Amino acid sequence: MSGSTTLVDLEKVSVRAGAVRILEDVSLTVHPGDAVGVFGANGAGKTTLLRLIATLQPPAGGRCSVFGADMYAADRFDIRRRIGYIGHTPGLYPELTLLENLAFVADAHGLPESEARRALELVGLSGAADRRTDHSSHGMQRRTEFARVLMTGPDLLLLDEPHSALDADAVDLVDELVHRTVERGGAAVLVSHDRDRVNSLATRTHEIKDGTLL
Amino acid sequence: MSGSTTLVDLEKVSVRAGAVRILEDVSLTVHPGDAVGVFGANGAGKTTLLRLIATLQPPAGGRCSVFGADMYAADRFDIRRRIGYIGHTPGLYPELTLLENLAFVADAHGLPESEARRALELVGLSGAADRRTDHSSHGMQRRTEFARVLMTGPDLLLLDEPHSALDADAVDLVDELVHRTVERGGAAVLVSHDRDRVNSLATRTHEIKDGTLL
Amino acid sequence: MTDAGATPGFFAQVMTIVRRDLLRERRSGEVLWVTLPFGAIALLLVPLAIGTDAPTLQRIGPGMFWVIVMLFGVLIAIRQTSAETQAQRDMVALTGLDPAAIFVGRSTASFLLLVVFQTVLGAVTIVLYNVTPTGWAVLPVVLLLAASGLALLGTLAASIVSTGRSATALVPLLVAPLSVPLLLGATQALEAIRLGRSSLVWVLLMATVGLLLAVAGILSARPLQETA
Amino acid sequence: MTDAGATPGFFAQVMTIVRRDLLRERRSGEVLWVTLPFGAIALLLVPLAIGTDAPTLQRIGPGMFWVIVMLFGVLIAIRQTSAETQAQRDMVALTGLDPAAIFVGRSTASFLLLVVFQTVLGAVTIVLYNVTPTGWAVLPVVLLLAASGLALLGTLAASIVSTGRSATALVPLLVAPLSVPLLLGATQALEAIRLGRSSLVWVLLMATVGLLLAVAGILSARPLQETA
Amino acid sequence: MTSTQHRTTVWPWIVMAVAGLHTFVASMTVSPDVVQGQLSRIMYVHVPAAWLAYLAFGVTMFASAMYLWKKDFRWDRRALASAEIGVLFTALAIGLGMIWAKPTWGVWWTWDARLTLTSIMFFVYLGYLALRRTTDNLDVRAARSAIFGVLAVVQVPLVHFSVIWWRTLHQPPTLLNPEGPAMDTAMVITLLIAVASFTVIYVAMMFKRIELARLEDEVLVADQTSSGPVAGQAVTAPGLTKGS
Ligand code: HEM
Ligand SMILES: Nc1ncnc2c1ncn2[C@@H]1O[C@H](COP(=O)(O)OP(=O)(O)OP(=O)(O)O)[C@@H](O)[C@H]1O
Ligand SMILES: Nc1ncnc2c1ncn2[C@@H]1O[C@H](COP(=O)(O)OP(=O)(O)OP(=O)(O)O)[C@@H](O)[C@H]1O
Ligand SMILES: [Mg+2]
Ligand SMILES: [Mg+2]
Repeated sequence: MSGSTTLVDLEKVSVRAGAVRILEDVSLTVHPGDAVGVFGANGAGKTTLLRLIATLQPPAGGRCSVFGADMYAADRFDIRRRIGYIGHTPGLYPELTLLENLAFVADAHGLPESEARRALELVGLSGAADRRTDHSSHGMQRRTEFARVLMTGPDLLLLDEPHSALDADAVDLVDELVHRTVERGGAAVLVSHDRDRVNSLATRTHEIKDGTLL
Repeated sequence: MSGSTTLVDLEKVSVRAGAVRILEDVSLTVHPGDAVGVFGANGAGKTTLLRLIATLQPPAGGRCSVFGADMYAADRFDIRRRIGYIGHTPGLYPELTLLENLAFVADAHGLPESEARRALELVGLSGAADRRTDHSSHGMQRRTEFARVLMTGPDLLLLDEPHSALDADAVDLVDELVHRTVERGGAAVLVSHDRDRVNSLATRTHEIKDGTLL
Repeated sequence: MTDAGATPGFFAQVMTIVRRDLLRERRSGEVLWVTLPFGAIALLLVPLAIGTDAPTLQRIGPGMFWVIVMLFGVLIAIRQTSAETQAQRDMVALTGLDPAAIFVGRSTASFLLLVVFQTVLGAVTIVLYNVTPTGWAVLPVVLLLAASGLALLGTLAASIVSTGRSATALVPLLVAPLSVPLLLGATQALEAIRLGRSSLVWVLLMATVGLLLAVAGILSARPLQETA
Repeated sequence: MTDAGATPGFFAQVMTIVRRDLLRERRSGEVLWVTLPFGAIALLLVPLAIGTDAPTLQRIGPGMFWVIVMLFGVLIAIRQTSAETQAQRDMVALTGLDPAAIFVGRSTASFLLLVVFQTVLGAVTIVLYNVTPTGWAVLPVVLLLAASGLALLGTLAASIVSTGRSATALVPLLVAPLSVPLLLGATQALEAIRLGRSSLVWVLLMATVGLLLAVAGILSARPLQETA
Repeated sequence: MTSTQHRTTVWPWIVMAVAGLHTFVASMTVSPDVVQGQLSRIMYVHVPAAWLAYLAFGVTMFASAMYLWKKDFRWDRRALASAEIGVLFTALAIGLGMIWAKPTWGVWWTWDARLTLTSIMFFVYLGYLALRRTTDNLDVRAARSAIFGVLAVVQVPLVHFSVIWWRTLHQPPTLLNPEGPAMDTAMVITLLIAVASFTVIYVAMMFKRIELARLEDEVLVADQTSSGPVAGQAVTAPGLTKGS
């Protein structure tokens, strides 16, 4: 881990689409060991907040830094390697197999293919490693995303409705992933509509309402 | 409602992808007033079962009928109008607004555009009716799908993980939809990983395991 | 809510699809802003590549026009299918629209877009290649027949392909042989006019091909959907 | 699992992208089974459309070849971007690959595909148009320069417009002007050889354009990603 | 909007009027060309318009490069202003060329490398302007258009040398000929006067356009910092009771 003591530091950040305000004056600090839950109604801006932290959504104003570096000034690709983000929809190539999708990410991280296989095993997909992604069920694709994040071992975990689409066995993956990350001195931000599950996981929770974080 | 007393009648139906057996010897009868819950692990074949009933997935063998008509011999487009299916991913056109997407379906069902507006109001999206679909959040798109099904008032409801992506206010939509349909003499099949929610809704439940329905 | 509305008639269903396609085009501007400029640029590049000898250009001008119209016309006609997701296909299927109405609606929308495409490219050809259009009576007929033939062909190809997933490969192989009679009909009809001969047989050829495609499309629409 | 592996060097990152693109192409077969046949069909249609007069065909053959290579080459080079989903873009961004390496990798993969494309279409041209290729020493150089220029151009244009969905519309407008020098260089170099003159200046023109595009692409990769 | 009162500058309008008049007087007083007669007077607008378009696009390239280097929005606005004026001048050159072509070549338009490439140049910079419209995000807009603004400039040498590379109808270089100007001295001087006046007009227009661009950017920023609607408020709890 880096020497800095804050992993995420947002200060009065706003996100807009033209005149429409999506997020307004959002401030959030995440320290190592934190597991932050974020709740909010549909369309409140939860996904936007996660993508902002993941350096995927440029802010309209305010100061934001991840791992102590200004995330929109620095060479982002260095800090991006340390972020583990799982969005609403799986970002996999449908024509490749599950293993090939993971192997690409492993390759980009300088990891051998064996790591990709091992990660698939961890999420219970060894048997389907060579199945094309578009021949795999929704839950299998979600599991593959978890395998990707397990494989790269990020310091900052950003999970968007992580429990959805996972079966009873697989929901434990979420806890597993969060615990691992937090134990190694990382942190997690979890967005969810499932308050019970997240409350039991999170060290603190926030609510998004009217574009601001409460 | 049609005079027939079974809405869905599957008899030893199997579904395959090449040599891979996805479903095997599945039999299922759904009567008016039934709300059937279906559980199963990731990749078990739940979505495949729903798409089979929705006449979207051709069977490899067995007999299947919906509304008393063989669903793969007859002119399916007549029975399809009476089916309300919500899949994993929203089937909306991203470049159209939410209202335009609904208006297309209304048009196809011979309903006026005002019905589309009213349906959007029912799911709490009046304020976002003119927002482009790709500028709407995941949950807003899911809600729009519920609006579509509310609008067309189907006799057979097929819901694939209906609770996911909906916020605390909107999950009631699922109950509402199921109750409405069942009250008018229709039926519902619900696939979910959320056993508690479905158990409270369903009149009976099944489990899919190793390609067969238990 | 209300009980389902009355099932719309065939024509109303066709119009539903036409409206949808034109609205989507208006929002995405794909034909207008991508295919059309690309086609025009193609016409511009040809003289740069093959040299600038005016008589040659005049000679090949109409031919180039037709080649570009055929190639890009197919792209226009198959545009919807290639980008469609499974979820969108499911949604359309469950609207219960008659597959034949969908076929006719899609073809009609493509036809309208192709007419715009042809008109603009035609103007570009006339200016760039110094072609003097002849046969003012027959020319519009030929253009409309070409547009409708291409629209039908593209829609048919797309609907055959959309059933089997990996079969996109088939589109060119399917379209090429079938577009040859259209191309021949169009070029030969205009050539005949230029030489003062009767173009009737060529116009009839195009009309026949169009008719065959329409019949094939309408008759195959349901069976194709059955296997979807 | 393990702590993250060591960050791969620039070249390793480039190879990661090249492998991914070629694997995706192998699985989807888009270039091989759709673009290539379409290009070949275009070459086939031209003689049908403009009439089969051997000297004319021979005269316009090389030019047609270049036009088709340019048009379809652009389609090949932008193929990845147009179909990419937001989720896939996010995933690639978070791999932390250097945007410049991504640019080089994509261009390289497109270059390899374009070389195949050119080779096949070249053979078709020779057969169909009865063209005798001359300048065996320079020809491969010209072909390789054209392929690399087009690959760079398409990749760059795609990355300039990539974020906005409706902006794909602009790709042809961005690509057309910059492809003119390539087209000019390619045709004029071969013309010079045919006339027994030196083609050096044209080859140099192409090389310069390619170099400029490479520099522009590499330098702009990060700023473009920063603002994504 | 900001509270400061914006005083619009007036002098560019005056300069434009004077320079325009200057061109007109000069081109009308010179004796007509021996071959082309009175028609040759079109040249004193056609040619400066074309050259100033070159200059404008050159400035766009320079300003774009400067933006990429300094990340200063003033350079972005300069690039935009120059490109827009360049498009205007290109249109002028094409329009006058067409008017000139009808009596001399007998057609409004014909296939000719310079004509084709000039119109491609026109569309390319229209594309530049269109590219700027694809986003409201100032940084994104500036970065993208700057990269394109640098690359698009290859059009200029292409148009200029097209008459040499493709030997076609259009006049080969007469004034900028490597072997010295092949033109009557009086005509050369008149042409230079016209070019000078056009340059003055260009500079004046630049001032006006940059001023306008600054205001536009301020409006955009104001719009993006004003309290517009909150996205999430469009979504409410489902109104189920109102249904059935
Ligand atoms: C419609 C079409 C025309 C267009 C688009 C056009 C475009 C241009 C352009 C871009 C230039 C600047 C070239 C350079 O110096 O690099 C130019 C220069 C010139 N044009 Fe045209 N032109 C057109 C028609 C004509 C006609 C009909 C004539 C006269 C018969 C003409 C005569 C000239 C002359 C004399 C120059 C100056 C050449 C020199 O000194 O370099 N143009 N034109
Ligand atoms: N073409 C194919 N080849 C091989 N297997 C396939 C093919 N198509 C589907 N399958 C398999 O069929 C199975 C059933 O998929 P389905 O989407 O119905 O699962 P599911 O029960 O809905 O799972 P989930 O809970 O993840 O949504 C999956 O294991 C999938 O990999
Ligand atoms: N271009 C845009 N124009 C207008 N509104 C937009 C635009 N882009 C996004 N929005 C709005 O921003 C809001 C935030 O979206 P976001 O996806 O972050 O919501 P969310 O909290 O994740 O919701 P969900 O629970 O449904 O996933 C939504 O209301 C969306 O409609
Ligand atoms: Mg969300
Ligand atoms: Mg499923």
